[in-house]
Amino acid sequence: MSIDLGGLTLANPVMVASGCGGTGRELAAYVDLHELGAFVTRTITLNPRAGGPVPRILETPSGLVHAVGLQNPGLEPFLASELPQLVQQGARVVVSIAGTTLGEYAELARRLGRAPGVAAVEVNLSSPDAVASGVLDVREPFHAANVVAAVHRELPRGLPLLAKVRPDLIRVVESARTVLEAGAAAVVVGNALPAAMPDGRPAGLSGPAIRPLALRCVTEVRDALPDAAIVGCGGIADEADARSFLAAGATAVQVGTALLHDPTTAARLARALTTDREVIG
Amino acid sequence: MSIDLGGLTLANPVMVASGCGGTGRELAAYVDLHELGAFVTRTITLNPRAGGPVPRILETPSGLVHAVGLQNPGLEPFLASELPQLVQQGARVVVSIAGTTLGEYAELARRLGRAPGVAAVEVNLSSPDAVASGVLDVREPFHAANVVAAVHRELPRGLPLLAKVRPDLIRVVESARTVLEAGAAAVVVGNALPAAMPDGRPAGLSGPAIRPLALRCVTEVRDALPDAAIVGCGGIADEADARSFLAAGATAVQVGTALLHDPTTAARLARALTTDREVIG
Amino acid sequence: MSPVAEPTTATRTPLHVTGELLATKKVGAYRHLTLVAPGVPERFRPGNFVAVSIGAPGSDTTRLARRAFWIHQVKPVGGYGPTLQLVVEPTGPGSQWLASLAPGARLEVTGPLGRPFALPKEPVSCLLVGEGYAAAPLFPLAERLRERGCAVNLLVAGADEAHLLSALEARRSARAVTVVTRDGSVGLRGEVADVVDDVLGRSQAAVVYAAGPLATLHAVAVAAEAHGAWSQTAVEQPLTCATGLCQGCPVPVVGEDGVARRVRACADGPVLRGDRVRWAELLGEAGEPR
Amino acid sequence: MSPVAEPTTATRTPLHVTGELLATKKVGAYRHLTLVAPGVPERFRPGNFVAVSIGAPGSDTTRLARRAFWIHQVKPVGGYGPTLQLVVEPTGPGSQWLASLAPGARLEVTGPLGRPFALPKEPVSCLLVGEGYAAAPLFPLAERLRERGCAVNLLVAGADEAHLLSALEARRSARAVTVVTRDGSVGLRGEVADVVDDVLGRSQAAVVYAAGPLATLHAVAVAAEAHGAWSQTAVEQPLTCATGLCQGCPVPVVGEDGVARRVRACADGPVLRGDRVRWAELLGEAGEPR
Ligand SMILES: Cc1cc2nc3c(=O)[nH]c(=O)nc-3n(C[C@H](O)[C@H](O)[C@H](O)COP(=O)(O)OP(=O)(O)OC[C@H]3O[C@@H](n4cnc5c(N)ncnc54)[C@H](O)[C@@H]3O)c2cc1C
Ligand SMILES: Cc1cc2nc3c(=O)[nH]c(=O)nc-3n(C[C@H](O)[C@H](O)[C@H](O)COP(=O)(O)OP(=O)(O)OC[C@H]3O[C@@H](n4cnc5c(N)ncnc54)[C@H](O)[C@@H]3O)c2cc1C
Ligand SMILES: Cc1cc2nc3c(=O)[nH]c(=O)nc-3n(C[C@H](O)[C@H](O)[C@H](O)COP(=O)(O)O)c2cc1C
Ligand SMILES: Cc1cc2nc3c(=O)[nH]c(=O)nc-3n(C[C@H](O)[C@H](O)[C@H](O)COP(=O)(O)O)c2cc1C
Ligand code: FES
Ligand code: FES
Repeated sequence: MSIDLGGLTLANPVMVASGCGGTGRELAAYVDLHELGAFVTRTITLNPRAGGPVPRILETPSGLVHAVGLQNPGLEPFLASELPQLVQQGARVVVSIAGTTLGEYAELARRLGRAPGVAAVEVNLSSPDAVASGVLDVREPFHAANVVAAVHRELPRGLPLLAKVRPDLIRVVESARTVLEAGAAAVVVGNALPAAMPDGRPAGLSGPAIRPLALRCVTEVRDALPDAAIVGCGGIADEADARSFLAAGATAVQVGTALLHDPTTAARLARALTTDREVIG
Repeated sequence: MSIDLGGLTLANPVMVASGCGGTGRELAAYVDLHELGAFVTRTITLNPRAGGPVPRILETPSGLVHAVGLQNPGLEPFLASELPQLVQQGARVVVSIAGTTLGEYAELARRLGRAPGVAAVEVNLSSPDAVASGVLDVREPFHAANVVAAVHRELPRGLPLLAKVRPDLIRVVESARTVLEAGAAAVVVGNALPAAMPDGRPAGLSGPAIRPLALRCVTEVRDALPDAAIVGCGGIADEADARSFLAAGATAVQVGTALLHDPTTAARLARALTTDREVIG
Repeated sequence: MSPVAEPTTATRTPLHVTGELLATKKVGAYRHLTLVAPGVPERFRPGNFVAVSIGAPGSDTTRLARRAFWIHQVKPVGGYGPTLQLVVEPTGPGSQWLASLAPGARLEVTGPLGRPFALPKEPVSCLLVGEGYAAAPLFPLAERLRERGCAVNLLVAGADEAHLLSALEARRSARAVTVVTRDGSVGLRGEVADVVDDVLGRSQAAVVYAAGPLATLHAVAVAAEAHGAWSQTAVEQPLTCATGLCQGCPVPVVGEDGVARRVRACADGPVLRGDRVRWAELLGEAGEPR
Repeated sequence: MSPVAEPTTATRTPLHVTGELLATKKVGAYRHLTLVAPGVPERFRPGNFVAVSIGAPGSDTTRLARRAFWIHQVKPVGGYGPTLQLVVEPTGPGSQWLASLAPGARLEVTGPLGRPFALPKEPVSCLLVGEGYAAAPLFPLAERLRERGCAVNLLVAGADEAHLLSALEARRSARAVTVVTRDGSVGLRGEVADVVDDVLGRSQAAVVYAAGPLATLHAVAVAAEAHGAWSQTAVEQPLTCATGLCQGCPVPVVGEDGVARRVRACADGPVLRGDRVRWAELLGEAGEPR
């Protein structure tokens, strides 16, 4: 009755996407975190990041354009307070990470590998460029694979690595293949897509607007890599959306923007898909 | 008071996007075609194409996913009845073309070059793959440039060539640069993006959903190629949208999906932008 | 020679207007809407439809495709001039939204759209077959036919009583009315396909008009062929633009020239000669995405 | 030592519910909405707000960001229990939609959200400064303060009479009420910044509470500092999620530890100590996208 994601076991196929679940404290008002397949943290970097200028997020038709800039407290404060709190709530915690150098990735992996309660690490290889400025440029699949290899080397055996690649049709299959070869247990297909705010500022586009694009990418990766564990992400807002990704070959899904609009979304989807035999296995 | 698009003179910067204006007869009920900057025909191929199976078009949040499959009567019937009718209505006619071989592109160019009333030719280099199956694969900028060169060679001097490239951030600058070098007078940045219908079938995504993605591409092309004549296309539905593309560096815009929702859109935009000095020049 | 005169559409260009909902009434499973849509009723001919935008005028709308509705009647309402009557079956989100609107609501409406029913050149006997909400366009057609001296026979069908458009008003125009429901709650029990042959034989109709699901239209076209009658079938396909712009609504037909091609349901149809439609292909295509 | 007790939020978790609009009334430039939102009123403390979804529940919505509104009052309505009163200024598409709804409309509501105003530990004199719709949360605060034996002084501002929340009801709770309008149509002519120093001096307030545009809050914080008073400013930033999930609403502050950081307007605010906010940066950022 449970989902196997390349070694990561989930009670159901619904995960909170990185950067859309706050610290976990806020969401707890609307859902018991242990009801979710997994909770992916916002992307954590070694040093704190203050994030970008405002306005950081604007509405666009059926989507959001955003340039939050990976605001996060840095690894130490995360380990000291955010992680224990998530663990205490019974969340299956997947820690999303990004670094400015390969060395930083390795260090993040080393220290998270020792932290109690981390169920998996998700390497964020797909922030829309210029939004996550300063972070290592991994747009080339080759560079992405290097990062995955560096992280994989440092993680203890049995701690699965998820690689989150950009839902960009031209490169998504190559990206997925190389990161899986480099040691990723599963590939998360989906992130905000490089876009612009109405005033031309670079930003990422997420939400239901991009769903058909993300779904296509999942389809392509599934076709090319029949054995890969795939997590679909992009614009999922209701049960039918989630099912279309599962039908296209995703083993699990992540929900991001929809949570910002309705914080009960993840709970509803998790409940709808938990006792669902057809999507399991 | 008029727009110069690499030699193509327009009364205003609003064009009907390919495949969204019917034969021109239908739109005439809602707008005098000569009020528009230009009318781009659906993509014409040498031989007739029956188009794809139904459902061809489905709604998605703030967008449409479609796989019409470039249905068109072929060049002969087009020249015999559609073109004269458009010319008679006073439309500034831009004929969109696609071919299955370089030779077909050349022949299309040769024959359109002699046809009275053709104001420009738009080479469709950006149909979402698998939607325009059978058409020459021009996803590589190098191949796209070959097509443009072949068409350019055959067109009479003074008949401008617009190259329509895919608003795919990774390649759009390279695509734009190479097609301009190969003889394009202007580059149209925008087309439906490769996507999937809910059942997984390949399709193109268009409409307001993709606007922030198209806008970003226009921004990038403008930054990289300050002197290029750029036509922005993707999700434009109202005056503010059109202005954001003009502000980002587009010289003109094309309107597609919005016309399917409200056939008076092009007329309204053309009127709003016709006597507008700030966007001109 | 065809006994019907193909309508010309040249002078009847459609309009895109902001309309207003005047009244809304639940009748069985349907909502009857009365709509002010300036200029549209004046141009109406039976078999035309209107396309409605989902969402209030001026609001961003997440649903870009239009929704088509048969024009059921054109009625003058004091102080407003002629108004449109539509019959809406609330099924999906678009029609539910429309059915939930209160009087005074504003709507973007385009119409009249589509090629209407072709009328007989001579005063012949006609059979009109309508199923569910799609019977709506047949009532004004019946009146028009009667005005021309045609004998009008009506076959009205529906799943049950709630899905049956009332033939009451039509009785004035009709010589004979047959009612058939799937559950037998009113009239005969069964489908149009079960009874059309019989009804057609009795009516001696030279022309059969039909509106309803594709399978029903097909059955009517086949029966007409068997009886040597002409058929005019109103073919519904999911419409995106409804105005002929997008090519999203192909109907496989055989042209006058004998060549197989695809025409647009919205602009070249919706009313098509039953003997020209390639039904097998259409039914296969509509049932299966591929 | 701070004279105010920072509220704990631990036991007051917000709810996400489908609410119903009970009544709607135009008052000057605003719409006052009465909302049934089961469970939300019971958890309310002055300074809390609710987040509303734009679009009917269950409908796809093209507008994904939430819209925040101060809880103006909690009032029992016969048969419904406690209800929420909101004051909506119709400006953009979201607030216009909300203002146009008819009683009976259903709405997705999340609340109560945000850290409320901190209340004084002792019965001290307080000044409450509110501008435009943002004066809304000060009225229930005034009542709460009076219950605690605090002397309440009110400074209510607006562009003109239409944009002035009526101080009538508040007069019961208040010792002194000052009104200022930009056009001088009621009370003094001018801005909060012009008069706050004076009013503060006269009121001898130990704590100043303020809600309004950033520039007003800044002026109040500066005046409080000058008078040695504590200030509690209700900082509005465009909110996307309003629930603390997205980090779209950063407010630059100096923490208790003296370290500069950014907190979330929605979850760590909206009420923040005026002396902790880095106003220059906030005003620069809010005014200029970059
Ligand atoms: C010419 C014409 C006239 C019509 N007249 C009426 C009328 O008088 N009264 C009435 O209630 N309805 C009528 N319809 C159907 C109507 O246009 C809508 O399709 C229907 O109301 C469902 O729309 P929705 O938004 O509620 O559901 P949606 O969720 O948008 O549609 C539900 C599903 O049905 C599919 N669909 C949409 N339209 C059609 C169609 N025409 N045929 C087959 N599948 C479709 C969609 O692709 C979707 O998957 C007519 C359709 C056409 C083409
Ligand atoms: C804590 C809080 C309480 C509020 N209480 C009230 C209230 O009681 N009554 C009331 O009428 N309004 C209130 N607002 C403002 C309200 O949430 C909406 O921003 C406002 O109604 C405009 O939304 P709209 O959808 O109409 O316009 P939109 O078109 O969505 O917004 C117009 C523009 O304003 C910007 N914007 C949105 N919210 C803000 C903001 N808070 N500050 C600055 N710019 C913004 C948007 O980015 C957009 O560009 C409050 C806001 C906050 C943060
Ligand atoms: C406000 C916001 C912040 C985000 N921050 C992160 C992040 O820190 N790391 C990351 O990998 N993805 C981040 N994302 C991307 C989401 O995790 C998700 O992949 C993307 O938004 C597409 O899914 P959706 O359409 O369901 O939101 C963020 C998205 C949003 C809207
Ligand atoms: C139904 C439909 C058919 C289209 N057919 C063509 C076509 O034949 N040739 C082409 O170059 N683009 C075609 N397009 C793409 C549009 O011209 C336009 O580039 C794209 O839809 C993005 O703009 P929009 O969001 O304004 O529609 C088509 C788009 C739609 C929606
Ligand atoms: S629906 Fe667009 S052409 Fe018929
Ligand atoms: S608006 Fe999302 S964190 Fe404040």
